Amino acid sequence: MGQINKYSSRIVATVVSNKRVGQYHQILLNVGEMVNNCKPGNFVAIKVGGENAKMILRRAFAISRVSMTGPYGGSMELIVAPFGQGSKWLCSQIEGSSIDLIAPLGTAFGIPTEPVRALLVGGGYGSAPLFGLAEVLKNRGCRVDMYLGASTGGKIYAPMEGKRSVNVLRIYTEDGSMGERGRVTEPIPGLIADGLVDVIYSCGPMPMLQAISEIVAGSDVVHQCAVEESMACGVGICMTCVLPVSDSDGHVAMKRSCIDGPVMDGAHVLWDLVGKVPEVHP
Amino acid sequence: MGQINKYSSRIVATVVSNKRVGQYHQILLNVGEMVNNCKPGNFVAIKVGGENAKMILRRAFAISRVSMTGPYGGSMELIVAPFGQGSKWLCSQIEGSSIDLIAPLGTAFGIPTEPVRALLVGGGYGSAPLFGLAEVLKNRGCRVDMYLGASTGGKIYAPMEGKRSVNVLRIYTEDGSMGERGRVTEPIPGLIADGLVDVIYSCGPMPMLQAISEIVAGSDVVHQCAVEESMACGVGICMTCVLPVSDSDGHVAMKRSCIDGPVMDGAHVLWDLVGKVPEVHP
Amino acid sequence: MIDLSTTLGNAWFPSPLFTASGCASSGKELAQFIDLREIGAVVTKSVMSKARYGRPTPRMAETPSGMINSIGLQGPGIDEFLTHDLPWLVSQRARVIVSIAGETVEEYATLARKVRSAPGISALEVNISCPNVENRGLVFACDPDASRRVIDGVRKTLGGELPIIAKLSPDVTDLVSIAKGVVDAGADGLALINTVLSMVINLDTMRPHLGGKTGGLSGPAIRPIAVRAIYQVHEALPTVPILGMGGVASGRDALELILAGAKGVSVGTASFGDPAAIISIQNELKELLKIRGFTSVAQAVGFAHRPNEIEGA
Amino acid sequence: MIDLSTTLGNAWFPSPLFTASGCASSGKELAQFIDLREIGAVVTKSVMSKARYGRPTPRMAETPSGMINSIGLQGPGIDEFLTHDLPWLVSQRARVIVSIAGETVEEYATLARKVRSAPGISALEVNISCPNVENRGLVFACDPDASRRVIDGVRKTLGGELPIIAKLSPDVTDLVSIAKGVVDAGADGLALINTVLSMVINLDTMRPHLGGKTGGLSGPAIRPIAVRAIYQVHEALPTVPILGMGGVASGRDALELILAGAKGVSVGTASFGDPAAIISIQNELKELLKIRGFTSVAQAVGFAHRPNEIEGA
Ligand SMILES: Cc1cc2nc3c(=O)[nH]c(=O)nc-3n(C[C@H](O)[C@H](O)[C@H](O)COP(=O)(O)OP(=O)(O)OC[C@H]3O[C@@H](n4cnc5c(N)ncnc54)[C@H](O)[C@@H]3O)c2cc1C
Ligand SMILES: Cc1cc2nc3c(=O)[nH]c(=O)nc-3n(C[C@H](O)[C@H](O)[C@H](O)COP(=O)(O)OP(=O)(O)OC[C@H]3O[C@@H](n4cnc5c(N)ncnc54)[C@H](O)[C@@H]3O)c2cc1C
Ligand SMILES: Cc1cc2nc3c(=O)[nH]c(=O)nc-3n(C[C@H](O)[C@H](O)[C@H](O)COP(=O)(O)O)c2cc1C
Ligand SMILES: Cc1cc2nc3c(=O)[nH]c(=O)nc-3n(C[C@H](O)[C@H](O)[C@H](O)COP(=O)(O)O)c2cc1C
Ligand code: FES
Ligand code: FES
Repeated sequence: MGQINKYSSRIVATVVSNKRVGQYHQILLNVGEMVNNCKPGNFVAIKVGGENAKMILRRAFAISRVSMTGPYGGSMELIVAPFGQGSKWLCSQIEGSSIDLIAPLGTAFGIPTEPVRALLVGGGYGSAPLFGLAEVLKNRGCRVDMYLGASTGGKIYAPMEGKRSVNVLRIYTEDGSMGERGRVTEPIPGLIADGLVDVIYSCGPMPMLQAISEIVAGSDVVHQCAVEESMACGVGICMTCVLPVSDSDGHVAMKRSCIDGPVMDGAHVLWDLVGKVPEVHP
Repeated sequence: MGQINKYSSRIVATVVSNKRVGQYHQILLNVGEMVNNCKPGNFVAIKVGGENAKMILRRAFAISRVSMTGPYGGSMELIVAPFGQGSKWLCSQIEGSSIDLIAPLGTAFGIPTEPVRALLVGGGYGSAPLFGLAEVLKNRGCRVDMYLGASTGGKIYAPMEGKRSVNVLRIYTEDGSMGERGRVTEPIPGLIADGLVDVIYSCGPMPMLQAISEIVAGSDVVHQCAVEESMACGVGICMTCVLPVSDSDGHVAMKRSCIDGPVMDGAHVLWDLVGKVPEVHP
Repeated sequence: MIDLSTTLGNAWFPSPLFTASGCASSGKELAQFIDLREIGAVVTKSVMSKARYGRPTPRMAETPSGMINSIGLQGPGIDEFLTHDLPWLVSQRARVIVSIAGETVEEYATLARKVRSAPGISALEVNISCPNVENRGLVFACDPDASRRVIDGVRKTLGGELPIIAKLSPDVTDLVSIAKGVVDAGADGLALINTVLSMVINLDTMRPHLGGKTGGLSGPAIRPIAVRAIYQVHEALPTVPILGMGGVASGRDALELILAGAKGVSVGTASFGDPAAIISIQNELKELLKIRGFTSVAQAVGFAHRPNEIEGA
Repeated sequence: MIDLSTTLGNAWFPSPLFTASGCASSGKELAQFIDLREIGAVVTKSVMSKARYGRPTPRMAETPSGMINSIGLQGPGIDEFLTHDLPWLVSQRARVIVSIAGETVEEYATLARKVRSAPGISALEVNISCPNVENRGLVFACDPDASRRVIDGVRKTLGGELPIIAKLSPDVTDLVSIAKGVVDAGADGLALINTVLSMVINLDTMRPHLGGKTGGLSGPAIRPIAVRAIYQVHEALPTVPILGMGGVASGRDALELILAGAKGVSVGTASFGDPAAIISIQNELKELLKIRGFTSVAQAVGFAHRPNEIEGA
């Protein structure tokens, strides 16, 4: 029918496996045919809490990877931080549990038509969708570097098998407990100055995305970031998830991060206005 | 401390087994020492729906039987009809699940000091506490007859092992699908007229309890009934579960069926005023 | 066969289930999940004269069996709405109830004038739960006099064709008198209830969680308030059609509102949990009506007000 | 060490956690589950001049994350209460806030006179969410003038010792003006909020489920309404102590009400789900205050109103 949510559908998936990886849970779901429509950057909206739950809203999770083959048919991987009541419930679901989900939702990372030098920057569980993306980019002949950051080592998500598609993987932790001590954004200005990067793909906390946008500003580097705003519906009907975004002629609009995002052009997001209302007229 | 709820405590019990019996679930809980304080007629208040539940009130269930010995230590049996969301949740709890409960609550059936001829009348799952009661009465040398009724055979709860303590067990169903066709109350006037019964113990739907009270009225037969009013707290603090009861000098009080019941003297309950407010002054 | 059709004033709908204003955006977003022709009507997000950014984020917080929101009527403005959103809905052959909102009595009248000439609209919902800039920001729906003046202005501008449904706020001492006032002023029906003014404090920042500080509570948590409001108003004004809403998430809930007196039921927050909720609710409602021996929705409207049959007679 | 003590007017309490009126009966029933001396105070069920049967059953229905009740102030009457219930609480060394309710301004004053001479009371809660028989059954708390007159009468009869806490209903258009009115009339503090007027229809009988038809909604469902009410009133009257309540079921919830402006927090419906809830809530609150670097409850009261520190400064 319409274009919005074009390939989305609601299904009941089965938990194939649920493993703890550092401070996260790696959850594999059997979703069947749906995987054919999932692209890196898309997300899934999951009903949490079971039948009698007092939680009424779905929770959004980035689709970390999908696989069409494998012993279970089409499967989808999520990386979930047990944070509040919804994510804790999801992390407690054992093999064989049924999960009500809607996917794929939202925009996907844009894939360049020519081989480029891509830098993938992930913060915390934000690295999840970057491994699937790395694979696609690698197949297009891109050079793929990945920099991951977190406050501490347990919050770095970097699975062994994911590293295959990456040329260089560097890890930064604020407490120095894994990789180098410092913020993942610190080396980026140098890379840009040295002309070593054409496109940055980022996913992680909003301040990280903003910092990258500021670093990139004025350069030729394209910055595609996956934003994370609080979402009530995930399908574009509630208007809770908006961000101020400017279009080419400088007009500012409050865009829904669930359907006009989560992947957005970092240069268009008005980061200083996030959580505020533009003073100009709409 | 006080006398009210004297032996009650809150514990987390484990489901030892959960079997379907006709239209009911027979649920065995490991409750430890608590069984020493449980008497026939007492009930248990169970938290339903799990951690994130939108249900905020406990559900009351008659304690069907307790056992101090057995492979699990102290255990308590419940007979649960999967009716609405709370009872369905309880019936779906598998072996090993944890159940948050408060017990024992409420009054117990009065046990005569001398051997009497007792008639136990149960409607639907109301038969549950009668088997434990039958055992106690039998041990006191009473003659114990049990009449069970329900709309249909699947709603009769009458376990094999329970029959051991009973002299005569008769079953009545309205559709004639089990035992005799008719209502369980129909034979009672005859028994009373023939002088075959000293005490009636009853548990079941309120109209059944009322009918028995009316049959007994004017005779010497004592009628102890376990009432079932909608309860919010089960411990006497909310005043939702009240029934109009008259004391010896005819004074009417709205008594709480959770602490002044569930077992009450049928002759004192003003059945016609249930669901109404007495016109006399309190 | 259950006849699900219903009317609100002179507007006819094949089903009593409607989207709720602000909970279906402009309709397009839902079309992937449901066939818009299958439901009673799409009630559009309240539209104002001019485009608006709305309130700052965060705009929502989940609460026990509910949520609070402060969207602040973000929208494209009436002209854009009439040139783009409405024609799309009409092209889909969806029935449409347009919801309007204003900051002055004058703005409502202007909106009504623009809507009057637009084709394909079944009814006009007038959301008066907005701050009145001419009266210290006091919400119109909380002020009997301002409520009446808004509806009066809309009625006069609109002429006599399109039914006007006045959407009221439950945050008032005397809902019935507000309802009577707007009906006297020309409303053909009432929409009950809008969200309940609420707040959540964020325990990390220790400040109000929403950018707009307060927000409106919706979802199953408020259903008992909605049922009471509908029951009270239907009792006082039995001939005025009510579009009921507030926490409807199942056929059972829809039936509860209908028994209380609603001729139509809007599904809002439940669509956030399941974009096809309205269709399941419609199917469940049909089943529940059948089990109870009703052959039409109309028979069930306000049933809870009828005296019980004499027992044992 | 966290200093949990708090004050309401000139009354001091070792903890900010109180039972809620009508949710702890006369206190005896809870004593098996909690040590009554460990909590701030027992707030007794609202007592009237004469014994009352209350409303017909059913008196309650569970709702999503809440319940509705219509008990109708069943109770023994003030004389019986003062001779039996109160002395028992005093003998247990529990602190006691006595809640009174009346049908006329005169009845409230009579109750105040009787309470005045009773020993062992920390404060008087005046529940004005009762129908005023002298004014078409309009609830006192919904009528600014009647609210003021009740408190004025109580204040004059009681003299100046015992703090008066006026308990308000959220079912009003302008809560702040009601609050100001009762404070002007002599209330030393405010209790916010009483239950929200609601209804549930029984889908089997298809009639209102409660014997009293409407009932009051309580429990977590209404917490966002309570937080808003407390925040609004504290903002308007920052020096007036508030006893907050409405849906508190955890330490997190208690802290939310405190940050909004409550100096004390009553636990009502949560005690039905767990008779020892108030003790767990007290322990959790202590922990949450500690994690946030507070050394006393007093520091947290109304914190949500303070301006954010300038970022990055
Ligand atoms: C597009 C998108 C992708 C996401 N991907 C992931 C992922 O891959 N892995 C993962 O662990 N989490 C992810 N999140 C966050 C996730 O949706 C939940 O917000 C988070 O798990 C907390 O929910 P909760 O129920 O545990 O917490 P609660 O505190 O119970 O949440 C209450 C409400 O607040 C919202 N909320 C709380 N924290 C956040 C946040 N940081 N961002 C947005 N909303 C929030 C919740 O969605 C929920 O509606 C993503 C969010 C978005 C919007
Ligand atoms: C003293 C006592 C003993 C009981 N013993 C048993 C027993 O042994 N086995 C059994 O299956 N059930 C028993 N019940 C009924 C049980 O407590 C539940 O009410 C019933 O299981 C329905 O709850 P629900 O959550 O499934 O239904 P829901 O419809 O979700 O219940 C909603 C609310 O209504 C109340 N309610 C609904 N039906 C009844 C009813 N018939 N009586 C009282 N309250 C009701 C519930 O307690 C609950 O608060 C007993 C009730 C009482 C008061
Ligand atoms: C996110 C959101 C936005 C809303 N926007 C509007 C609106 O623009 N106009 C309006 O009249 N009501 C609006 N409402 C109120 C709903 O239409 C409805 O009255 C209310 O949410 C109760 O129904 P529910 O519990 O089914 O959501 C909004 C509600 C929500 C949750
Ligand atoms: C069963 C019940 C009885 C109540 N009785 C009274 C009462 O007698 N007097 C009163 O002021 N409030 C009464 N209330 C209101 C509570 O004191 C409290 O204000 C309200 O329930 C909100 O708090 P909660 O959500 O923690 O229950 C009663 C509430 C319930 C649930
Ligand atoms: S989450 Fe509802 S519009 Fe984006
Ligand atoms: S159930 Fe609360 S007093 Fe009996």
